[in-house]
Amino acid sequence: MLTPLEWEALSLSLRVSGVAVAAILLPGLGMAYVLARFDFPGKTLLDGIVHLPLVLPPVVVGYLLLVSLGRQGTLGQWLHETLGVSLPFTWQGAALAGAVMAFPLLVRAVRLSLESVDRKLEEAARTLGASRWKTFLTVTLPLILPGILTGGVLAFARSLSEFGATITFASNIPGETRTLPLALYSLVQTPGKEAAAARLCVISVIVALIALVASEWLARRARRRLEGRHA
Amino acid sequence: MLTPLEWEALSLSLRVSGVAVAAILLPGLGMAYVLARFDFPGKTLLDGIVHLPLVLPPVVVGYLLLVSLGRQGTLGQWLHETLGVSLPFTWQGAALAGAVMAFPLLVRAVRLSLESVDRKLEEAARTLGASRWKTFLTVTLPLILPGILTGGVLAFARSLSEFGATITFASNIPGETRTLPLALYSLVQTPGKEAAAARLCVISVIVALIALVASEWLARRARRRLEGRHA
Amino acid sequence: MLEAKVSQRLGDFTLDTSLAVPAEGVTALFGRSGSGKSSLIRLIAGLGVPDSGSIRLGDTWLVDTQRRRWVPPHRRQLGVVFQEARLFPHYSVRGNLRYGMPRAARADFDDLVELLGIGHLLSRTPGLLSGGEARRVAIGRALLSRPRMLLMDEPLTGLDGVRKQELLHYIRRLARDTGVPILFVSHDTREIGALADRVALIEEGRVMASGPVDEMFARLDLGPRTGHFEASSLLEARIVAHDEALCLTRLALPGMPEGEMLSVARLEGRVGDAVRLRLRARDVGVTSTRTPPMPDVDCLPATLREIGDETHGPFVEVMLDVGGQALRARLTREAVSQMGLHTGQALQARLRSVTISRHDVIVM
Amino acid sequence: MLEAKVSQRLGDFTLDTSLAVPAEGVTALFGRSGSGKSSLIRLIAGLGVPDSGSIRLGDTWLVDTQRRRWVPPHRRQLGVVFQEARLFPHYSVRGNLRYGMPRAARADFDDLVELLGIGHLLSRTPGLLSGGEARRVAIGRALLSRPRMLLMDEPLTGLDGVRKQELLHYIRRLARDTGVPILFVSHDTREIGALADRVALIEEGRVMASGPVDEMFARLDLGPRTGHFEASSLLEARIVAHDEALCLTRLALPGMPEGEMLSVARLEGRVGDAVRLRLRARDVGVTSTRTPPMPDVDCLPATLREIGDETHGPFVEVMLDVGGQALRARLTREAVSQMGLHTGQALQARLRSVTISRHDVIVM
Amino acid sequence: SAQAAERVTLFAAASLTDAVDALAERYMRDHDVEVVPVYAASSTLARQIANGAPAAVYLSANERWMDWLDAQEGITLSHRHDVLSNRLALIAPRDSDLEDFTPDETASIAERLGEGRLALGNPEHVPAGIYAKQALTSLGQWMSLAPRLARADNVRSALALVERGEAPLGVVYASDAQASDKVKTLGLFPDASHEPIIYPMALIGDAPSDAAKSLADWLDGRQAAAIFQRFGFASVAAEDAS
Ligand SMILES: Nc1ncnc2c1ncn2[C@@H]1O[C@H](COP(=O)(O)OP(=O)(O)OP(=O)(O)O)[C@@H](O)[C@H]1O
Ligand SMILES: Nc1ncnc2c1ncn2[C@@H]1O[C@H](COP(=O)(O)OP(=O)(O)OP(=O)(O)O)[C@@H](O)[C@H]1O
Ligand SMILES: [Mg+2]
Ligand SMILES: [Mg+2]
Repeated sequence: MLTPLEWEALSLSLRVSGVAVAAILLPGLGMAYVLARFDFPGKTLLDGIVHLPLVLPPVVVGYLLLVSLGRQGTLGQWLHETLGVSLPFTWQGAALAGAVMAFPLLVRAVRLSLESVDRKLEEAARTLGASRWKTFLTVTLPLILPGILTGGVLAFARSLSEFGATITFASNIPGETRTLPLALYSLVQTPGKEAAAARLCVISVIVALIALVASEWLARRARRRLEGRHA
Repeated sequence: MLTPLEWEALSLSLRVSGVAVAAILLPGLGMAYVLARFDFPGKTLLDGIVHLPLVLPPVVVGYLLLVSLGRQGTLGQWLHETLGVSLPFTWQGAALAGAVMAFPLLVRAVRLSLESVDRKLEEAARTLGASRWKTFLTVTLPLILPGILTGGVLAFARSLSEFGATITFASNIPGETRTLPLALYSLVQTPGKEAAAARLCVISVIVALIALVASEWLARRARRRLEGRHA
Repeated sequence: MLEAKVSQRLGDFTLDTSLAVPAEGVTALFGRSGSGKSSLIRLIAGLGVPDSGSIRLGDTWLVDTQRRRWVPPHRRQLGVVFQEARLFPHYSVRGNLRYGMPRAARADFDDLVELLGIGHLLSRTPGLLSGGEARRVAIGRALLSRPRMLLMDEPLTGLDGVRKQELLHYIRRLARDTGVPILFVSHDTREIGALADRVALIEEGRVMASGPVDEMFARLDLGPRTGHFEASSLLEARIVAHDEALCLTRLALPGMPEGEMLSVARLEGRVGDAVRLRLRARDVGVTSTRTPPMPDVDCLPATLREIGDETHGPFVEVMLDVGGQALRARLTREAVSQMGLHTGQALQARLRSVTISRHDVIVM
Repeated sequence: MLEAKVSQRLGDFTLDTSLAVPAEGVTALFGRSGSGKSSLIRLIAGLGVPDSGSIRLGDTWLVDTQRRRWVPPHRRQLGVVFQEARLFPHYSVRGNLRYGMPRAARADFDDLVELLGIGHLLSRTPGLLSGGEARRVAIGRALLSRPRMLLMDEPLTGLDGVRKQELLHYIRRLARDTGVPILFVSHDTREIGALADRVALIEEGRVMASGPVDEMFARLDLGPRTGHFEASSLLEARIVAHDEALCLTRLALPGMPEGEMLSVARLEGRVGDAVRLRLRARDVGVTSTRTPPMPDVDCLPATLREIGDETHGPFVEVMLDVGGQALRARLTREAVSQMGLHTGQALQARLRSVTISRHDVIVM
Repeated sequence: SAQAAERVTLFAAASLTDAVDALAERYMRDHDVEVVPVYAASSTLARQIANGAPAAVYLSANERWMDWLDAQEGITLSHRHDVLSNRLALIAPRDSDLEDFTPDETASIAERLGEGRLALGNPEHVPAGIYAKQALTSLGQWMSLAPRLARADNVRSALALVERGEAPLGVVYASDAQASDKVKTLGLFPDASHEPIIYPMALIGDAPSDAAKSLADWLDGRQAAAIFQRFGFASVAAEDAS
């Protein structure tokens, strides 16, 4: 059904987006927790930095990534020299671009959920002998599951559709960084390839829909447990 | 401080993003309400359509807009003939592109908030003589304010940074559709214009930060009222 | 007059009952935890739709599943005090109180606020109210919405004794003066005794029995349900004299010979006022003859109507007739057999004034 | 032994008090709505930090603002039953009960579940429990966490009479058998009478008075607050016989002549066991002579030790000496003057078995 | 023997996509080499190469970015030379009523534009746009057209605007015009009206691989020229040779 090229782009996209979402899940949770629960000087700044990728055109974000993590960037040099890691022009780099672009969406959704968690339940857990950490894992986390799912789906969709930052930072290398949107771009650049482009469009949409339906299903399950008349 | 070009791009961006967010606020609320509160056949499909702009690369979204709302598109023809409205190449078109891209973010945040609203409070309002509509306005709406603010900020930031769909659908017309990201993109693509690009970057970031801080402040005020030990 | 005949499945639980609440006075809905009280209140309030059945309030059909009628909750004009406070967190206490308040109720605002003792909380946000404070605001909010009928789900829990008494008093007066019928859920036989005219006993989703509160309390078969130890009777009486020096009020019971009186702690009412008296069965004894007068024991001539289960337990409950009213007494089984009690026997009911608390007497 | 000496500002409200809870038994925290009971419990549980002061539990300093010590709540091993149920909505009832349950408490699980009557709810989600059901689960959850001390904020509201009695009984047994001290908030003097050994009276953020429950109830100066009505005395006695046929247990009081006995409903203990009896002052009368025996009235020879305030109110409390133990009786002022009572007088204390509930007797 | 094959990564301007795809396919048929074409805007590619992208050959759509790359520290270019040339075409939707004409000083584009806009690459940075601006300026039409442009972020987008009928006219490369069957070319701009449209190529790195060198050589050859021609380009090398 799928041509080898489509298949390559699809599997790469899934890998890239999956890794991107997986990689930001924990930091995103942590960041949301910090922003939702603590007050400290510089919080607004931190909040601003988190939102940065959302505010700038993706190409600019990609450019900033390239400048800082590329061979000429200090961070990139350091990474290359100490860890032997080079991110630009690799699928890991594409995942990074997707992760950076998706991060604020994840953080925002989780934070919104966190802010509506009933702190009284956390207090109850503490008096039952649960440490802060256990309370987070056993009470807070299950309660914000809908937020995590929403954030996760937004992040996945965003990173699945990520184009500007990816092509700028990770380039458009077949089999390595040519994800669905980049393949789509190449087709759109070629007159007469509209049908092939439309196919890729449909593939993207189907993948995203599957992720969406799965997350809805999970969220519904989580919510059904929480619903009811009494807290 | 700002060059006339920067000023033009900034004020246009503010107008475009402001209009975009204002335009989707009510439909976004309505859509979130429908998705959060009702179950009906085709709900998943509707949900998918709402997420579409998030899933597709912006350029594709812009192209689809062009195809449907352009001069040859059926919808575009109809608009042009009956209302005399032509969206491509106008700032309204840019606002539409921003609105379309921002819509899923707004809907998602509002929906997440709606799903954590305590239905028992709505019930209490109903028994106090409030119609469904009054209940929504006086109870539900204030309770989801944090979600609306979060969604609004995400939508504003997203539409402030919108590039691909805008340039494809509305083109890059100075004073009409050349928003900050478009101006920024041109500079980034020109050798030696890095400094000017950096200035625009900073302007974008500052605008977004101001919106962010304002929304945080409002959300904090709203939340402070809601916080406490007893429901 | 509210008439509900509804059935609804809720998970494993089935509510399937009929309930009639008269158009006047206070009806208590009494039943064990999980018996379906709140679920029934929800149906009446319109917060759920019965699987089948109908609810009628006066001439209005609130629900009728057969005729597919359903009046939405906001048009039912029922004031509901929920089991939890359910205050709006985004309004101040004042805002909560005013939420459903029609213009006509404005005049009551200040009085009610004072009665509830929430004047100093008006501009506070409900989030940080204490449990009892929140409950008082919730009661105030429902009362100020000027409902056609009040549904109160354990409204007085969490209130301290003094405030509870004041509120009991207020709610009674409200029911009497404004004619708003009240359906209220309570576990507390004392509360019911003090407030209710009628009791409906609900068990496993069905109203098992209902009737005037004194009859219901008197029914020995309901004993274990109505709270054995606190089992009591309600008697009508009249103030015949105040003894200011001794701080006592003398009450006469209808149908009693002249001079037969009960003494209770000084009441507020005037001579001639009717009062309602709650007498705990365990505080009422019997002797077969009028024993030599004892200084703080009042005797009332009585006829033995009925003897409760004589075969089990240490105590036996007997039902006496004092001038036509039912009075419940509790004796040891030992005493019953020693005295050779039998129905129809003429007895003396004995009662000590000190066992009647101020809260057991309501001046009507 | 818990000792708290804390102050904390909460908006307009200031909590500034000291409270001592003995290492054994049940202490009731009694006070009007908004007096700071829940706030104090929060501080003890570690859910807030006092502005200044210290809290010590046994040898452990839970808080000491001067020495900057603060033990986080989960290390305090205090079981808290909150005023609201606070069940975890994402766990089943079983999951809630097990949440804080150590391995050692597993054996208690089934018994407690049965006692609470929540066996059929175990796999339910808490969201749809009835008010009373939720509360019972919350109580079970706290009890199963095997705390060093229990803090219960109005735990029994919303429970019906029967269940409430059972739970009162259980909590008392728990306090006695396991030695876990209990601090519990209640508005209900009956509940306190049945359960508490000591009472602390809190008013506007300060503990005004505290002491043994009978003393506190008897203190006339606290009358309006404690509900004078429940004043009672505690007596030591011994089981001398069981009457299986009549379902009675006969008790003898030390220092009483042979044959003087009190009858109470059949107890669990064996002949010879010591028991503690709570006798409400209002249930004890006196006569000057041993009147002809009445079938269900027990008489005890007594000496009048002290007569309370004779100048106010309808009732007078008198203190009797029964074989060396103090017994409170309440009479009308009328009776006191008619009988010409004076201290040192030999009297008969009179008491009806039916007024002693099962919960008033504890087999030691 | 694909896995044994040497890889040559060819960074090519996005506007060359179809042509280079065809070239690579052809080249791989005859050579035991795997050509990996990477397409993006010339500017993006240049920046990436400067930052260490694994490019062996860079085929740019304009000279400015090649110059820029040459000036970067740590980047060595070799074998730099011009490979292709192109022309600017004035296009209209295929069903347009406009007659063919050669855009020059006399033939006013603005008149033929009517109410619509002229689609072209953004003259600030898109090479095709830059050439178009030069051409229009030298023909004395720029001033009247400047407010009526629809600037796209690349040539293909400009092409799409004309294809969709959004713009009645557009200026794109002749190669683009030829590739699309939804537009017709009204006329080509005179060669003299703008700088020559040149696609320079260079090998990247201090020690370019033999495979890269031979690919570069092949691109200059006749076989490649034929293919380029098919896509509307003119091969500079082939012209020189002839
Ligand atoms: N964080 C706070 N900010 C402002 N006021 C507070 C805060 N916490 C408690 N209060 C007030 O302090 C008083 C004591 O509250 P608390 O909850 O301790 O009362 P309580 O004795 O438990 O009353 P109740 O029996 O009604 O539950 C109340 O008037 C309450 O409104
Ligand atoms: N939606 C539901 N799904 C399943 N079970 C339900 C639902 N609603 C109520 N129940 C069950 O029905 C029974 C009756 O509930 P209800 O709240 O009416 O009890 P109640 O009489 O008010 O008790 P309480 O005095 O404890 O408040 C309870 O056992 C409850 O768990
Ligand atoms: Mg209930
Ligand atoms: Mg409290």
